[in-house]
Amino acid sequence: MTTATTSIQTSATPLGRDDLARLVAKDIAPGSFVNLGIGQPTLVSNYLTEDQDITLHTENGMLGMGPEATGDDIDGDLINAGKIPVTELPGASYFHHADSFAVMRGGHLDICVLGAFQVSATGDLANWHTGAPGAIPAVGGAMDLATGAKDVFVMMTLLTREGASKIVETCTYPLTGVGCVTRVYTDKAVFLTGPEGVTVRETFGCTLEELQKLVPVPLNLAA
Amino acid sequence: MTTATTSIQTSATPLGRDDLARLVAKDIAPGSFVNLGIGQPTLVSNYLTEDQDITLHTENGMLGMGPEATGDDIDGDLINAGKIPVTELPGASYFHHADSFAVMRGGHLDICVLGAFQVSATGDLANWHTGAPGAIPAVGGAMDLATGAKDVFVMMTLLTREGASKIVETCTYPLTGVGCVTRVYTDKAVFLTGPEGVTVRETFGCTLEELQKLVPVPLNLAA
Amino acid sequence: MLNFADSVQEAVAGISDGSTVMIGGFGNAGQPFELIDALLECGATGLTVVNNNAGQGDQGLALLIKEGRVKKMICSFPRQSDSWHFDAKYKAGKIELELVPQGNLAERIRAAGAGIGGFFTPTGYGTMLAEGKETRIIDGRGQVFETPIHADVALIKALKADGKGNLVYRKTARNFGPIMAAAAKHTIVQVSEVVPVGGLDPENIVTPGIYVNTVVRVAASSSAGKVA
Amino acid sequence: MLNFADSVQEAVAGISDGSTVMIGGFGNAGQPFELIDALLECGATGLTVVNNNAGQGDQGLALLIKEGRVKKMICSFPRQSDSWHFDAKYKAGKIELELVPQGNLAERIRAAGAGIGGFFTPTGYGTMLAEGKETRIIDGRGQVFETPIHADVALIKALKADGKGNLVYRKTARNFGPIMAAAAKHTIVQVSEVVPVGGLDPENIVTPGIYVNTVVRVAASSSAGKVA
Repeated sequence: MTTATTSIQTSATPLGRDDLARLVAKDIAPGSFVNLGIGQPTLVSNYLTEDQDITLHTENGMLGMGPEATGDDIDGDLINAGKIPVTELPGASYFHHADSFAVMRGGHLDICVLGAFQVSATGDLANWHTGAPGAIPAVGGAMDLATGAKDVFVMMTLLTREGASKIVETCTYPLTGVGCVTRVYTDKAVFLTGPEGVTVRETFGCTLEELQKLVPVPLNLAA
Repeated sequence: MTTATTSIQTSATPLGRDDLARLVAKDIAPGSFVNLGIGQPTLVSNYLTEDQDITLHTENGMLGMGPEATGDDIDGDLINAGKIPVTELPGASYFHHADSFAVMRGGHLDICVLGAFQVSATGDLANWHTGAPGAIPAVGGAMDLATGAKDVFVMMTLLTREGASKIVETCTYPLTGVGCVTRVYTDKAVFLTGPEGVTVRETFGCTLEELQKLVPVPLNLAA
Repeated sequence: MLNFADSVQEAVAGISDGSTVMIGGFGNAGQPFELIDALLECGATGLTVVNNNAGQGDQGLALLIKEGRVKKMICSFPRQSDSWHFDAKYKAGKIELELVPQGNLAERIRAAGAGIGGFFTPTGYGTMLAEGKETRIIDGRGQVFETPIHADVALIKALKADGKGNLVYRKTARNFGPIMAAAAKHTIVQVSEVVPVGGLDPENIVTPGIYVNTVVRVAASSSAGKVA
Repeated sequence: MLNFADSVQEAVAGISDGSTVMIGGFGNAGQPFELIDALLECGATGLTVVNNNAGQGDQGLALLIKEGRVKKMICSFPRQSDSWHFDAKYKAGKIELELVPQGNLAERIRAAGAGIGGFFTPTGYGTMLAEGKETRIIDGRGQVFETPIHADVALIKALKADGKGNLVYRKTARNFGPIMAAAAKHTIVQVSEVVPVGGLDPENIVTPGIYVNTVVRVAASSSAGKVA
């Protein structure tokens, strides 16, 4: 087990946000159709290569979204789900909101990448609402993405600022979706989640034993 | 009552198919969106005037359908629901089948005109299947039209070849829709149907009394 | 019957108190600012508004909310960095909120236009947004029953209309326009340009004129290109 | 992954016995004749076919039925003046028929592509086509519960594809193509022309390439313009 633990370590230090984004980008199969959530997941687009031929979907009605627009390319009619001006790549297409959500809800997206507050051992996702009294709830397309994409990747730091694991036995925050997350990319490790619980694919700057001390659910080792 | 009966008579003889089509056309309000069923209802298009500015819908994916195509205008990609080549009028639009049926099913068509085997006193329609043993059933868009249009007009002869009334207390043929027909145009009279039963709007070549003898449901007289 | 209004004021004049009003747009893209301003001006109140958001900054829908004209918001994402007018009303208990996952919002609007009585969807299953709703397991997946959202009026923005009310849109400003046009009893559209009948290619029309009741031209410069 | 096949034979080679195959077209418009001929040639049998009709004359789907490859038809209008091959099989009890009102057929196909688990519709309520189905009264109207129709494969015809598999159609030949492309696991499209990426206006694309798996060019003259 100790040997195996060492063998899955791919980095001597925890990964920064950009390194993590680079790793997620590398893991996306060529030709995939992908939706990148608002915030940290958006960084992934910086590391997708032309060879990968990835098509980005934005839920406000477009496939073939290009990079963020700058200068004269800024067009108020061409924005992403985060309401940031973007560009159009050759081969793009526009459609209305019901058609756009059908792309997600119908199971046509290969991958969506989302941020999270918590992910449970069986892949439940909590990423839309703290549930705090007085907080104004806002869900957007999070539940549709979580439920609709073939694979749901989460990107987050493993620990909260207070040092608590965001991978949990059962989510204490309100759920976004049940059993939907297939993979969790964190600064300290990549986890696979599903009905059989949590499997560690690789660790960054820690051993499996050290990781297990941080995470309150049993960790399996990837075969 | 006799006086009233006489007063609603608008023609000394029963109406032929073309006269009936002309009458239906005249009753369609300007600016209406209309679907004309296969067969006799198609004749109505011959009598719509340019002033009426009627937009015809065909359920295989078009608004703004023009007259039947002839000669060089025949195009295999431009047909109506009866699979007959038609033409396109300025301002036409094309859409896929789900969008096309949403036009009907969503209640956006002002009028559809259909043929019928039978119409019940409360507007039930039977027009798709004789129910005869061994008959191959085929429904097409009849049920969607019957259920979706704001007004469903039926065009038919009042009597079968055997002399039986097609306006009946209860349909004996399999139903197309329940309580959907609002108006029935026949060679002998125009009837209004609905929850309150059958009202005669006008008669052709017969008195209300003569008509009542042919039709096995109580006939009211239009106010 | 289709009508071409001479002004946004004329276009919205028939909107009455207590109406359910759908407003197109996602962020500022496709937001019919001039129609919303006219709605504010016309004084209609007690409105239920359907929009993806709940107003941003000090313009459009945010002002309608500020002025107390909106009784209820049906939306997916009310909380934004600049949604202060909604935030204040909500915290004061002066506005009702029906929070709907964005895909359910779109599909429920589409269902209204397409005559669907209700549908089952996996979105939201097992979450607090499905509480109190009918659920069933279909093909092994938990699903929630959702109902259509109908409206009295839709205010939307398109790029061009032809003389028959057929519409085309521009880029991601298309968003909710086509489905709201079909879901409302009366659809009012502001466009940058009106072209003659025959001026739009029948293959490329996004919203057929059957869904459009009132068209009003608004000079493009006044609203296109606004970025939040 | 999108693939461009060199022949219709190559395009359909992966279709296996027992598949559910959607075939586009309404009458002859939009009917992918060459793909159907290749399906006949490839020998796949025990098929469930979804099409509006059940074959006409001695071509296309009618031949598949004649050759006994079709176990079941899901369609709205099987009986036509020239549907003799279907008629014969049906009367001999050699083909199963699921008769679906055309709008329910379209909406059920659309539901499959859009991830809807089922929906209520007034169409068919109170008729023999609703027998055995769940019903409920919604807003005072009787409605029937209908379920999505998924398929393993869709064979459709479009006018043009670009290098990303984006499609545009021609006139009423569009019909079932866009919704079938979204409802099938694997969509095979015959087009008259393939244009480079960027050769189609993003505003006018009807079927985005995400719904397309295999594109094959078939010279237009061989099928366009056929009239029943």
